[in-house]
Amino acid sequence: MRRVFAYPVLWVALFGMWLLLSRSVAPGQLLLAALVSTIGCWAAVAVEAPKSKLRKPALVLKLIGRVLLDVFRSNIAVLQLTVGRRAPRSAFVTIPLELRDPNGLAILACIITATPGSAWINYNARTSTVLVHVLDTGDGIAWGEAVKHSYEALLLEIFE
Amino acid sequence: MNLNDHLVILPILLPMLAGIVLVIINERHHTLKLALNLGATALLLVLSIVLLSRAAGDAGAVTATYRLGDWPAPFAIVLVGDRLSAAMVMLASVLALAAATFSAARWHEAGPHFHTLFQFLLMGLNGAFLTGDLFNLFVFFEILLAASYGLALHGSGRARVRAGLHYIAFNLATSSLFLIGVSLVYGVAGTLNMADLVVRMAAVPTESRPLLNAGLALLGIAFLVKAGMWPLSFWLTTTYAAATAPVAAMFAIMSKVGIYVLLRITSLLDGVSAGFGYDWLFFGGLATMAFGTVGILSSQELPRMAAFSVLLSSGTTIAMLGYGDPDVTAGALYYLVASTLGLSCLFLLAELMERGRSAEADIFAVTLEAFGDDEETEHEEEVGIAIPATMVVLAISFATCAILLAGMPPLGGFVGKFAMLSGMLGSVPVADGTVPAGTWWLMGLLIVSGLATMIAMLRTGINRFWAPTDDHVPRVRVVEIAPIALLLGLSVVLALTAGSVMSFLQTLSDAAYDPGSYVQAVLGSIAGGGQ
Amino acid sequence: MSVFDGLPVWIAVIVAICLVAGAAITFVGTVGLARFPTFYQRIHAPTLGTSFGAFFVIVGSMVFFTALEARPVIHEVLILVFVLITTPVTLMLLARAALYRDRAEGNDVGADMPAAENRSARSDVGDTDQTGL
Amino acid sequence: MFEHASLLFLVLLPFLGSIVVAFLPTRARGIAAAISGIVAIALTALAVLSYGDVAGERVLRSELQWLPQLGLNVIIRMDGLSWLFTTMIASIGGLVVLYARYYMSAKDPVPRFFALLLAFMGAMLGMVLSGNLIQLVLFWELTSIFSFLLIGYWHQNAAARDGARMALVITGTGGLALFAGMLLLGHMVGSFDLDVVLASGDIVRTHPLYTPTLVLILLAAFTKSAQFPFHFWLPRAMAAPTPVSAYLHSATMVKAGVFLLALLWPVLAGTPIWFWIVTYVGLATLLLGAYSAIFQQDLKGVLAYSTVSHLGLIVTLLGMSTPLALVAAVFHIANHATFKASLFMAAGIIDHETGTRDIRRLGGLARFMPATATLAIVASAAMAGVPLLNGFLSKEMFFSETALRNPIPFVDVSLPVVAIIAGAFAVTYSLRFILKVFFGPPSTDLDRTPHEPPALMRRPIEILVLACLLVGIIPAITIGPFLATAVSSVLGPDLPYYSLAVWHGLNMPLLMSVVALGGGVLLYVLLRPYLARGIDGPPFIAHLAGPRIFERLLILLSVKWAKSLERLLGTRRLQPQLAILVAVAILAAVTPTLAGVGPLRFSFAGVEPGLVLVWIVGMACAVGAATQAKYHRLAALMLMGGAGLATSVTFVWYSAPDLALTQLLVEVVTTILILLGLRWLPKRFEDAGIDPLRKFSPRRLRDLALAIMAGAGMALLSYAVMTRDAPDGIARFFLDNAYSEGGGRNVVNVILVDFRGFDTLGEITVLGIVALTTYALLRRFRPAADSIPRPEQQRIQSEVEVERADHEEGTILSDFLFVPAVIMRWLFPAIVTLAAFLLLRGHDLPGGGFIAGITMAIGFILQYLAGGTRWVEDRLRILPVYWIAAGLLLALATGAGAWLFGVPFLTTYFQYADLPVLGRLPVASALLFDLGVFVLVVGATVLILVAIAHQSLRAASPRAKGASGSADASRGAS
Amino acid sequence: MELVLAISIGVLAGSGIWLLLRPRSFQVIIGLSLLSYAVNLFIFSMGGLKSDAAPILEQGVDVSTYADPVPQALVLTAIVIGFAMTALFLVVLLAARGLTGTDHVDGRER
Amino acid sequence: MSATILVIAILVSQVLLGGAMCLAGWRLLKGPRAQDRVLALDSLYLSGMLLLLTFGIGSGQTIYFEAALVIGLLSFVATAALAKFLMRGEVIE
Ligand code: NA
Ligand code: NA
Repeated sequence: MRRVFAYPVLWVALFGMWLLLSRSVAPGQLLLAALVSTIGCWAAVAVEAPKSKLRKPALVLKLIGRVLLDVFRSNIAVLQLTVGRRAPRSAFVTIPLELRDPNGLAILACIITATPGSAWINYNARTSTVLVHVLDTGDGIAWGEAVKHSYEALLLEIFE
Repeated sequence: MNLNDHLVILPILLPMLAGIVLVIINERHHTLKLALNLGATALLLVLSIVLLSRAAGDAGAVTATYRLGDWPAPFAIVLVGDRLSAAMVMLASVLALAAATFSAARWHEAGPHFHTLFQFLLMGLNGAFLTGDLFNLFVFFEILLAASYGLALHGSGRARVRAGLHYIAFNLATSSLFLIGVSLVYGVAGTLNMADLVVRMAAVPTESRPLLNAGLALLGIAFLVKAGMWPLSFWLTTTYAAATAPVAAMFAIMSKVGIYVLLRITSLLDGVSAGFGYDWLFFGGLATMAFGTVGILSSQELPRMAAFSVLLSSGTTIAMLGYGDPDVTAGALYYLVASTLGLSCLFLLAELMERGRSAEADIFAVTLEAFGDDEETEHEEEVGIAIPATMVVLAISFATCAILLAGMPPLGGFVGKFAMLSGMLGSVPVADGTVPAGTWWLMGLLIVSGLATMIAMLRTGINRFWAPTDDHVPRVRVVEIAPIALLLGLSVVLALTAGSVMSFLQTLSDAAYDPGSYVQAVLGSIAGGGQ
Repeated sequence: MSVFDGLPVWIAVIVAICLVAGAAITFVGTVGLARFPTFYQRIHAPTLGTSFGAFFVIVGSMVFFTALEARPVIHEVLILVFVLITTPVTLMLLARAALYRDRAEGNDVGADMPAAENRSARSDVGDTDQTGL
Repeated sequence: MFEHASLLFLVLLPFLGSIVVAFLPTRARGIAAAISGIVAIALTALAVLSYGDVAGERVLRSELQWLPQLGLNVIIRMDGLSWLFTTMIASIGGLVVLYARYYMSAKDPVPRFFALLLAFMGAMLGMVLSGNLIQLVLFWELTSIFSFLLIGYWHQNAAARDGARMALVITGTGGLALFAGMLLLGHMVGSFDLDVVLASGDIVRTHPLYTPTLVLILLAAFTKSAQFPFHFWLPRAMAAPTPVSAYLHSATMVKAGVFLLALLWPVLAGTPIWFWIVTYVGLATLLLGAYSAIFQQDLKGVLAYSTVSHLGLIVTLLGMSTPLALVAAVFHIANHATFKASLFMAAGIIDHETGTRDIRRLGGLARFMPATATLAIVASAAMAGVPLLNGFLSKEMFFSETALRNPIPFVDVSLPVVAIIAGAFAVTYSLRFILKVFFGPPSTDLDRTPHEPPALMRRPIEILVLACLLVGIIPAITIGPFLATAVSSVLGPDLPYYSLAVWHGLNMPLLMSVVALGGGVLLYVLLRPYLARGIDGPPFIAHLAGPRIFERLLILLSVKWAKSLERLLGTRRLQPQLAILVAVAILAAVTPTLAGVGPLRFSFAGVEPGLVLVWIVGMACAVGAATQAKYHRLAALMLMGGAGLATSVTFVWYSAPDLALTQLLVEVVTTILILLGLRWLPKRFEDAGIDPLRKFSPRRLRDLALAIMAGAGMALLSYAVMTRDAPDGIARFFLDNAYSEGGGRNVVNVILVDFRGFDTLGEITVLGIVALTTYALLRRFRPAADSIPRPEQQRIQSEVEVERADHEEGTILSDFLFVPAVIMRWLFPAIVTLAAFLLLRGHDLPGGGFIAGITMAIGFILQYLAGGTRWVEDRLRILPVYWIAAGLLLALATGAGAWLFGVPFLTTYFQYADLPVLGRLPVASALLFDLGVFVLVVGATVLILVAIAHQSLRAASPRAKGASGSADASRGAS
Repeated sequence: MELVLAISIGVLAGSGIWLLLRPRSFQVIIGLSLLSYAVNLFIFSMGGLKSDAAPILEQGVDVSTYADPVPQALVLTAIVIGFAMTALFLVVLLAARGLTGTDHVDGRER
Repeated sequence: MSATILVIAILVSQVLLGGAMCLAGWRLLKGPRAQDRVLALDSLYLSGMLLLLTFGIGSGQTIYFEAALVIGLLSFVATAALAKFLMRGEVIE
């Protein structure tokens, strides 16, 4: 049982997912949701989903806000690039990272890739560097610095 | 409600259950699996005998129906156990018992899940025989095909896999035709139930009739592919010839499923279809007979010859269905039963006969190589204690088979041909000398094909049994001879009791072409369940 | 169309804007997919759709159904979450694979090093695939 | 009663005897012969005893029901003619048995010989005693079969095998023709009963089917009785042991044909066509046989051709259609049997004693075996038609018939002339036979000194020769009454006047006999120099050797033409087969719709621009896939996915959310599946130098045409159905009852798990079967040599790993998957949750067991993708085979559970349950069924995918042929 | 819209059949898949096209307005069986490729 | 009024998304390289999913949601498998 409750956040997430899916908070559905979430957690145990300790969960909201803002900005930038005449100046950028937590890295990868204009290409575990492709370096952002400051720091705070 | 009320569905569920149980048992327990397979097949035979005797027993209501899910027909699926389907189920279980017994000597160990696939094949066959619903028929066709794919590939090896590829590709394409046909029928007539189709077909507006006919024609193609009609049958010979003996022996009935369905549908719709498709069946059957004849003559290897004999048997029966005449059909059914027993037997015999031969020894070596280094076939055990006078037994069996298939007297092939021919002639007024040209062709082909079979079998028989060679006497086990003896014995019994068998088949055929009782039984009472 | 008539106009306007905006952003994203000259540039284009394209359409949907059924209908958010989680996986795997393929074909696009992309870009354009698959 | 029993016994006894003898030990020559002899004696006695019953035109009948509804009953029927034959068959049979006892070597498996002989005797008796046309055919063919086995008795001899085969092919063919002929005859008469048929001659002869019937029956009679041009099998059959020749090829089997002609004489004879065919075929045979006999070097060859010739004589007589000719024919049948059987036996003795049958090597044997010589000389004289012997009498009758004036000049001349010439030839070959074998200088190169055979071996010859003499000298007493009985059974009460006497005065026939005798002697003298040269075979026509022509024809027809026809009419290649299938399907769909499919209303009403755009993509993808699949498989695979997506969107658009879900999920799994397979396919590069014209090869054009026609056809059919009013079909019932009776709002799902749950049960069975089959097949999987090495990418990446200091084995892969794997693992619980949701809601909303099962399976596959096979199977025990069994069992058990409530299989149980906290909940057994579906689908899908995936492990393992691989797939574990 | 769907069915079927008649086993498997899309849509079309009428019952709605559920159920079965058969065919083509060394459907290069 | 606005908006967005699918389809056909096609397929799925959502709004029913959800959650499995195949020549090692 302990193993099953090793993933409390996951349990809550799955519980929410079930309720969203079933579009109901009837008692029966709550019970089912609990049951299914437990099974889901057991599945996570089976595939050894990496565990992390959330030190400062509150910071997650801050992270989300920052991501939304960034995504919004990059959307506009990329839209302009797409319809505009200017040829983008793309580049591969290698960024050294201090973040080691797999989940933190996964979140970082998702953020970078989900943000239009940048894509996480590969993580080198030996050198702890990540290769990022940047669509346009024209706006002068030093990509490595940006990532380190805006996300990695936050994630380090949250996870380690 | 007791088990008796569920009799009609048991021939489907029993093999299914046996198949499932066999999945669970580990491959290491060969003997247990074999015993289960044999037991289930024997039980099926008993069931089919009960089913047949009940169908034969009720003089008036020959049609037992089973409404699945207790839903009224024609909306849900209904099973129909009348004489025709009961007879086919019994034929299938007889062949199955023989094939399963034969496999006990060696073949059942040639790969995993043989017994499971075998039982599922029976499930598919019986389902196809018993169902009264077109789409359900598709499903059972797919079950029997899926199992047959597995069985055709059983034992693996280059020839089988290559043939299997063709077999599967061709039949997958055919399944598409089946689906198109069924859906067209549904789209135009609004039903899937065969009995209901009889009723609704009359109500289909004239302008939609061509579409319905197109659907039926496409369905027909799908069945004719299974039946092996030329030119849709080239896959059949390769596949059947490449299959292992017990599997090929089972396949002998597979082509008959197509014929059964054709008969079922043409006879049901006889009254409302205005003879649609009969000419195609007739000429297709003739062409198939011709091709089968040519193929039998040109075959070198016995299994291939046996496969062409399947075509011949199918072609003959298909052509007879083109008459749409109960008397001819009764004869054709007799011939179908007799020739199926013979074909099945020939496939089994072919393996035993080729066994002692050096050429086959090579092939077998290849097969062994293909078996590879897997643990379960590692021990190439002694095939068995050679029974004395093996060759004599084989020769007598082979001769009996040859006589049966060539339609030479006194066995069932002869009786069947006689029954068909006299049925054909019976439809011509005696005083009138104008026998239709098609009938002449058919008579001629019947005789020529019999001759060709005789010549080819003679060639083979003389080669195998008379010509002095350095081939050693094959080691044959009793479990391999027993099923052959069973099948041949049955064919002898069939010939001896031709009178009662024919009168049974005659009433069966008459009933088939008078679908009233069928439709009444399926659609008549809304009360669900059993009878 | 009776279902729509009960909705307040302002809701309809919000929904309409969301839908058209989301669709337009997605469309522009695929324009980029079609237009950008190199593969590595093209991988950025679909993210427009997976980010704000999807976001707007899903928000539009949530607003619409919430108004329609007069209760919170937010299950569509699951789609957004999953799209945001899964899209990067494909893109990462794909970009990395492309890098290796370029490398293997002698376009030294930096295995682990940022390198002049132009060279790979050249090889990208007009190069038909000859993988033998 | 005795009558019935004895008739039945006549037919059954030989078969019973045969079975008994067959089971005797191989060396039991004496016992076998004794039993056979007893059988023959018993039969003869029975026959003799029945004479009283058949004399005076009485007919004995015994009937057994066999196939009464088709007029096929076993009728044993004996009249005068069949009595004569029965007696002949039984008595000569007895003599042959006695003879064979001494003839056969102790080394031969003699019981088999006697068993076959007795069986043949039974078949022969069955034939002559048949009272039913079809029964006659049956025994007729049996005689062919047993004669085949007897001729091939010494099967180690190529000549015996060939002779046997030729005999069976020709007589068997005749038998099949007889079958057809008898069917037609029975059809004309309306009965197969011989007595009815015999009484219906007038109907038959005037029936339009008379000619084909006659031709078919004659074909049978001519083949069996070795008539030209089918005569050549008989000399070839001489490879049989001599007792067989003596019995089958002189006395019995070859007489079957003439028996048939005599039997059906009242029905068929008398028409011009009968006259012309039968008479002249007989005449040709008579002449040809006699001519050929002169030049044979084999003793038995002479006798065989002589037999052919005598059979020709009998057939000629039957053809003439006069009552007297019939009498002569029947008389000659009996006479020929006696003298020819004895001659064969004599030849056998010579062969036995000298070790050769070659006339060139024989001579002066009268000195060594005077008794045998005497017997042979007498018999030969009978054969030649020397007075005071039986042969003379019947030949005389023949001459007198041919000498009758005929209004047709050709007939008037040809009959007597040919008769005399053939008579002369008979004298020549008889003379040559006697003089060459028994007189002249004794042969020197024989293996041993010949001497008389055992007395008992000679006894049968003596008896037969005695019969020749007795009949020849006092015919009226010895054969007269029996002949009358036989003939009257054919001709009825009004027998023509004929006199059986040796001397009829000086008349035309006598003159003809004298001319024939004299001419024969003269011819022999003239031919001596030629004959002395020892050339085998007749001059002028030797190159027309029947056997060779037959063999060539047989090979040509049955092998060469058959082979090329098979190649022409069939194919073993897949593409033509599929092309034919498509063409036939087009034909099948087009032919009925030529009548028109009603009004097609073309309209663009209701066009949805979004969906149109989707289908522009979809169609482009489909065509793209079609063009790319050869050289760009991945592209084709993805394009196929595009087409699939368009299909799914359409399903959504037109109200089929379940279909869309299923299609999408299956799409994903199929893509992965095919990707797994791509690993094992050979690389294929587009050849830049390919001839552009090949793109327009006729085959491609044909395929293109077929594809376009088929596509257009399907489009038209679907359009035609879509644009007309839907029939008032069964759908309404489901919509009406799904909720109230089935307890579900999702009608499609209720149909699947309830109304048509049986389909679903079958469908999951298919899935299970396929999974097991793939598993079984992949256990034997051997990758092609060129696909055994690891993929190129992996090799290059490994090289890099080896080269670079910061890398070690697997680094690139682990880096590649580092982040994706984390995400894929976290997604697993989410997918499990989604699967559970789709399963549980299926009855009311889109979803259900299949959809949930595939979802779950994708979840599993994702883990394999992320972690690799080993990693997953170290952590998850999936056991897909057991999932399959469990799923099927659950579905089956749910269905059968209905039996407990006394309702049919798959009747669902449905009720709302009121539970304390949870409120009112639907409880449907259909859900349990759906759970079975779910479990099976997970098991089957995972098994299929994993079984393929395991092949990589097998290939990668050091022993490339290792079988460990997919064996784990079923265990899915450890 | 019926016309567009009919044309689409035709194009899918035509492409599928074209591939079905090609010599490489991979072409055949893609062809069979395309053909099965066409067939599924064909079956589906037999019930007629109704938008916004998914046969998921709601109270107070006239049942005659729903789309015909029967073809949908048939298509579902057909999809499942089609999937199974695709899998089987794939495995057999792999086995044939392994045993014969070629991916030609006849097991030998022409 | 609401109806008009929505109908037009839905139509416009459907055309836009259909257009997006066409563009993605064009890339899918043209390539030139396998990775381009995978990318295009991913885009195609996404646009298709959004199209389904707009259709769902048009129908006023939530029953089409699952189809979109399944694309959102599971379609990536196919594209990820394709990507891995490109990288390693094998989907499952
Ligand atoms: Na991005
Ligand atoms: Na995605």
